[in-house]
Amino acid sequence: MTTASEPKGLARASKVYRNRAYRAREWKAEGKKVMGYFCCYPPLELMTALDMLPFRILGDMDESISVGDGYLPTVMCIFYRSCFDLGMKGRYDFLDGFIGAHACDGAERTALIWTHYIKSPCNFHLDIPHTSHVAARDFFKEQLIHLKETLESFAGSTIGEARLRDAIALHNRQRGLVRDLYELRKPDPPLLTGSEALQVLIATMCLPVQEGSTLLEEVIAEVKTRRETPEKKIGRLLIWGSLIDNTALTGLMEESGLHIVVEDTAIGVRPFRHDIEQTQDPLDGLARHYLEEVKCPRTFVETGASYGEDLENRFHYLREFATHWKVNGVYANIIRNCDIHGYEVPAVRDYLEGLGLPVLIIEQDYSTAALEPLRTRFQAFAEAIG
Amino acid sequence: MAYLMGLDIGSALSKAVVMDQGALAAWAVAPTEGDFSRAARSVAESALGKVGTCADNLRAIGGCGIGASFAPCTLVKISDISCQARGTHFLLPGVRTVVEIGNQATRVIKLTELGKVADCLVSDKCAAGSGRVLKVIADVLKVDLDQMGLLARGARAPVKFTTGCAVFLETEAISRVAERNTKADIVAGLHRALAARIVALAQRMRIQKDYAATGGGATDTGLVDTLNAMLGGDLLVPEQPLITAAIGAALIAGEKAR
Amino acid sequence: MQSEKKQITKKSAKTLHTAREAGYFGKKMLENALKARQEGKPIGWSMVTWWEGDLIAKAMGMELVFPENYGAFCAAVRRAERHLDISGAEGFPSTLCGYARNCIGYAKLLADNKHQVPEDAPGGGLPKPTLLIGSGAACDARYKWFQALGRYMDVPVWTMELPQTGVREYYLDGNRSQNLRFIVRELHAFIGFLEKLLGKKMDYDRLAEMVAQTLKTLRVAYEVDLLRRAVPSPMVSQDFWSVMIPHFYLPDDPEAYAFYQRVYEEVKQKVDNKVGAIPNEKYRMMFSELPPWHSLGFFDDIGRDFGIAMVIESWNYHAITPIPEQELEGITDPLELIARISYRKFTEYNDTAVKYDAAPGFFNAAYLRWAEDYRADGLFAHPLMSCRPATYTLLHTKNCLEDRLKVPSVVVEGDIVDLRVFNAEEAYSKVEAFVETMDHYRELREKAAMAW
Amino acid sequence: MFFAGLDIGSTITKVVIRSPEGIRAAVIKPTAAEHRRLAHKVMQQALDRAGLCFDAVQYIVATGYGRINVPFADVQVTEITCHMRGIASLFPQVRTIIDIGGQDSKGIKVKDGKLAHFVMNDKCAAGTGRFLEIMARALGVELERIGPLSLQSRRPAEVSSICTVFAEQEALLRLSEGAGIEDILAGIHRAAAHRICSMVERIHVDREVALTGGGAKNAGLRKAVEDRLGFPVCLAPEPLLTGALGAALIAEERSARAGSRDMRERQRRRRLEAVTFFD
Repeated sequence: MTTASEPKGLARASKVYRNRAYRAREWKAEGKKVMGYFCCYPPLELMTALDMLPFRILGDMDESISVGDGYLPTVMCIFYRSCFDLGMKGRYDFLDGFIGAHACDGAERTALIWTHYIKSPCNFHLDIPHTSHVAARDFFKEQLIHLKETLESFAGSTIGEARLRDAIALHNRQRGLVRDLYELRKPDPPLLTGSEALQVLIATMCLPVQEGSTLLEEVIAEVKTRRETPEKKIGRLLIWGSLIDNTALTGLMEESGLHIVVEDTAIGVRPFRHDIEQTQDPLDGLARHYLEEVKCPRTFVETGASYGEDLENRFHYLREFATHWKVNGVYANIIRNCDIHGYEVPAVRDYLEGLGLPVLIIEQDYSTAALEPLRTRFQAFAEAIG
Repeated sequence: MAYLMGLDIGSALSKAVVMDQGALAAWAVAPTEGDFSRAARSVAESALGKVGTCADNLRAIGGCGIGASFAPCTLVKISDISCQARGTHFLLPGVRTVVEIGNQATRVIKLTELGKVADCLVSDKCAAGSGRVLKVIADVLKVDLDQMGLLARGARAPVKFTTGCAVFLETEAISRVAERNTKADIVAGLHRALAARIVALAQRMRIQKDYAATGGGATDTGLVDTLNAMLGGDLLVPEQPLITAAIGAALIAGEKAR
Repeated sequence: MQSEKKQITKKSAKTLHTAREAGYFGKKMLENALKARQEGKPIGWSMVTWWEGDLIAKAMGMELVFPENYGAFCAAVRRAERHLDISGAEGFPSTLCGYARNCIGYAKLLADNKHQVPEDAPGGGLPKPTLLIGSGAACDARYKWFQALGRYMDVPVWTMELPQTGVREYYLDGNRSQNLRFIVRELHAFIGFLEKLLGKKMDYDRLAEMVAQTLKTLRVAYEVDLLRRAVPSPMVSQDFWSVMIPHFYLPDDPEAYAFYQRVYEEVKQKVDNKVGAIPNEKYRMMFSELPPWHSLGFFDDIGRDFGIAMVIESWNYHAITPIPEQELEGITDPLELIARISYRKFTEYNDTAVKYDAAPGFFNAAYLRWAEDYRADGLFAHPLMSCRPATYTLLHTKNCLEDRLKVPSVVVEGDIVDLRVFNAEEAYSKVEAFVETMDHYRELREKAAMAW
Repeated sequence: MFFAGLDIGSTITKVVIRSPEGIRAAVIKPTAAEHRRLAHKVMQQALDRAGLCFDAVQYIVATGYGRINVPFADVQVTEITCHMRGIASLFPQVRTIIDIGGQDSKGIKVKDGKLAHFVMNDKCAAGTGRFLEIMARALGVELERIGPLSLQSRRPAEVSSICTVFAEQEALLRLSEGAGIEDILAGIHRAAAHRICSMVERIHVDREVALTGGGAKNAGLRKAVEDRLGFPVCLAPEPLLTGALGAALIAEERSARAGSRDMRERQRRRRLEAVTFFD
């Protein structure tokens, strides 16, 4: 448990951010289980309900990919290549279980290959349908039941309905706190920087849910009361696209005169935007939330009668973000070889430019060594906004 | 008396060897300078000259390298990869992985205990990661390739290069000089950048020890040391790292002629 | 950079007479589509759905064209470049699927031409569709790309669902039947969607006939695969890549069935008389996954020069291994049958994956089974710059073959539309060296007392 | 009132000093490694040429990849914005700018005098001035001559390699195969133009198009680009200066925005001296 010496608020967030595994290792030392998972689709509630620590598997933009190249081809998503590379290098050796997910091709194939070379006592591969048809949701629920049973047999105990409801409540509370955190980014200048927010969000993905929520409360209190607030900048960015898990990239944008006020990414609002509805059978709520409310272009949205209608169906929520967070520019972040977002680029650009928002599109190589050349692009974008 | 000859006519260097009863009798290396045919003739003649014989006494000629087919003689064209493998095996039988750092590309070849090719990868998309970048920087710093290793030993804070492109490396090196970085730090930085790329290529195969470095890049002791460190030791370099492919060409041509 | 312009054969001279006739089916598909256009029949652009969607759409009177196939075609006739440039200009990343970028570029031209097929369109072009049938199976591009076409045509997209659970999960209690139920429910939804779109009812008897015909065609196609296990190999990949078209795209077409019976006869003949596809078969290689369409002659060259026979290839193009009788017992509903056929495609090698501890079952395990069945000496792995799904698992397959069966792989990069990536000279010298590698691993297999 | 723009490019440094009436002086100097530290010297030359003392300059904008190396500049602005402004002032009708610099090439879209979209290549030398420099050196032709020479070609030679180093080898090979130097050069210019245009096309090439940067001075490259686009391009009287000009124009605006006390403060602190690198 967190000791007295343990820093609080932003300081703790940054400590966890910098050493993501340390709390998980402590947890493991306490004799409890740590479950690694891909993307935002495996329901954390199922793990929390069994007193397991769900641990988000991420890559490392500072670490050049080496060992992993013997197993995954270089043409595939660099983020998942990096995740796998770290796995092969033993950086995730503390995991008791691995939960892969068919979030996208990259996640799916990496997960299937991961379990072959990186052995964990407990493995599950979560298939996720591509539509949100009724049959798809039922199928997804069935998959969740298989996951639940796999976890239960590994834990040697079962998830009673009450425990599951409690877990859902705990995670909903955390989702609410994250939304509160985002509220603090609405003023101009925002009360906390994009890099600070990123550290907090990643920290919550490496901590047990209650500790994560405590951290969020600390941060919110701290930020509301701290004297020195971030300086005013020209740009108020919405980031859309592939995830960003390193402050070197957000820092570069901020140095270039751009505030980051909201992120529609798999580390940004996507996992936190909606609470899970407490349904008769809790699994219905889980299934609906993870299949339909976690918005990622990986899930097909039924086509509208016209292109305009289609765009509205797919991206209307971006308009809300833009207005509520007073966005004046959008950075479309594409990690090279991220097909899911790559195919979306022209459409999302059409939609956002239709709202009068300038869009900067960059395909980047998920490597801090390759960031410097992007500086001029961000600066020019800031100049274009200002 | 029947000699074997091997020719390796590369984009930067041409090499010729003469083998006598399975032993290396003579060898010659000369810059290609864009004229494959002329370069092939001159290295062939000087190698023959050294053993004091002429082309008529050759039982077979094996050729490899991008310019081999321009050679003014009839030869058995053999794949560069097989030649590199066989030649290295001839000089260093214990080697299981050859890293050939050539002017155009870097090759990683896994060998069987008989010196046959077990697996192979080539960096062929662009010159980044090829030996070429060494020459580029050597020219900028006005030092000889074979002095680079010595130079790098004096490095205190090796420069971090932000580009892999062989061309931009040159400009970056130039501005590093202007920024008062020492030649030593620049060269050491280059060695690291290049070695990292080569190791990354090698990592795409599950390579086995012993390792060997050949080709022009292997004449740079600084690069070799850095590579050796990154590979965790056991990196050997043949006494004549430039002529391994030519030796292989001669040996294989001999077998085929039998 | 290459100095010598080594003479590399571009087009493959196929070894089967029947293979030379197969082109007819490709033409037939395009012509039918254009005819349908004139007759005002509904046209569908369809992804390969491994028979999940095609039969149903056709039974509803829809004519189908396959943009993936069109991509390969445009590349082969060197007409893809323009389409790729347009797709880039439209803002689609150049790292996306080459087939997709070709189709997107073409769709833009079609839209600019008021949805009339442009005069100069390669191969007569693809007429504007009534419906786009995407698929979630195997790769994301195959529904994202059709969704992206919304910029150029107001045409509805239907995304076929095909579960893709892991090998371990496949064997979990009840999962298999749940997957099948899901597929069947989706097929019902698809039919409902089509009936609304086309304003007509599904003729289930017709559908049932088409499914029956499909099962027959796939069966012969599979039996041809069985014959190919013979040594020397009676036919090679160069043949397969032509004869596959009918079973892959038109299995419900009686002509396709008749064609395969002829293929079977011809191959059987050669097996009975021990006639090899290539005169001096010394090495037997497998190929994964999508071939360099524009230079298939390369495989003739290495056959001639090194005695390499390409004995089996491209898992995704093959007919399914027959569904065990007991699984079909008492099943008459054509949708139940379709579900089993398509699901079979993605699960048929799960048992192999278990046997060799070599998941995933799709794109991977098949090659381990084949290595044994076809006595393969090596795998020709063909990573593609712009087709990730056919590339993701290649290194893994390479490792599995090496570790489990002592079968080596040669890796030669290429692409499905950018013809310049596949460097025939480089490939040739890699294969030349690989011959040594195959010898070496043969010795290893002998030492390990393996069957071949 | 005078305003200055310094454009420290990878290979060439340019300075423009202007007053509201127009350009007062301009200097173009190679950015030798040393000179990157010596922006103040080039600035001094420009001042001498303009017959001005340093304090007479109200506001200074630095741009180009060496913009950080101008300690006496009031502000740094990217070359993307500066080129845009420079061209917009010369050719209001231009919608697309293709800038071919020594180290990188860019495509810039202008919309109502503002920066709309841009793309740039700075990862790989293909399609940059460096590419042509190296080819010229390899073929032993002065850089100034390769353009005109290439225009004499009847059968442009095939140069397929993208990598500059490989293309160099390929060019030499064509030479040894007996291809004419003008044909090889034509092939090289065509390859460069293809590379540049296919990048710029990603942001849609709308007319009018202006060509700037060192590459714009090369008649052969200009022709190759126009062939690829299918229409003629606008060319500034001195394509090298558009960035510095834009910077000077921005300097004028910024000084108008800044309060006069603030301006005096700036000028007081300003020193015309070399950059010192700290490590």
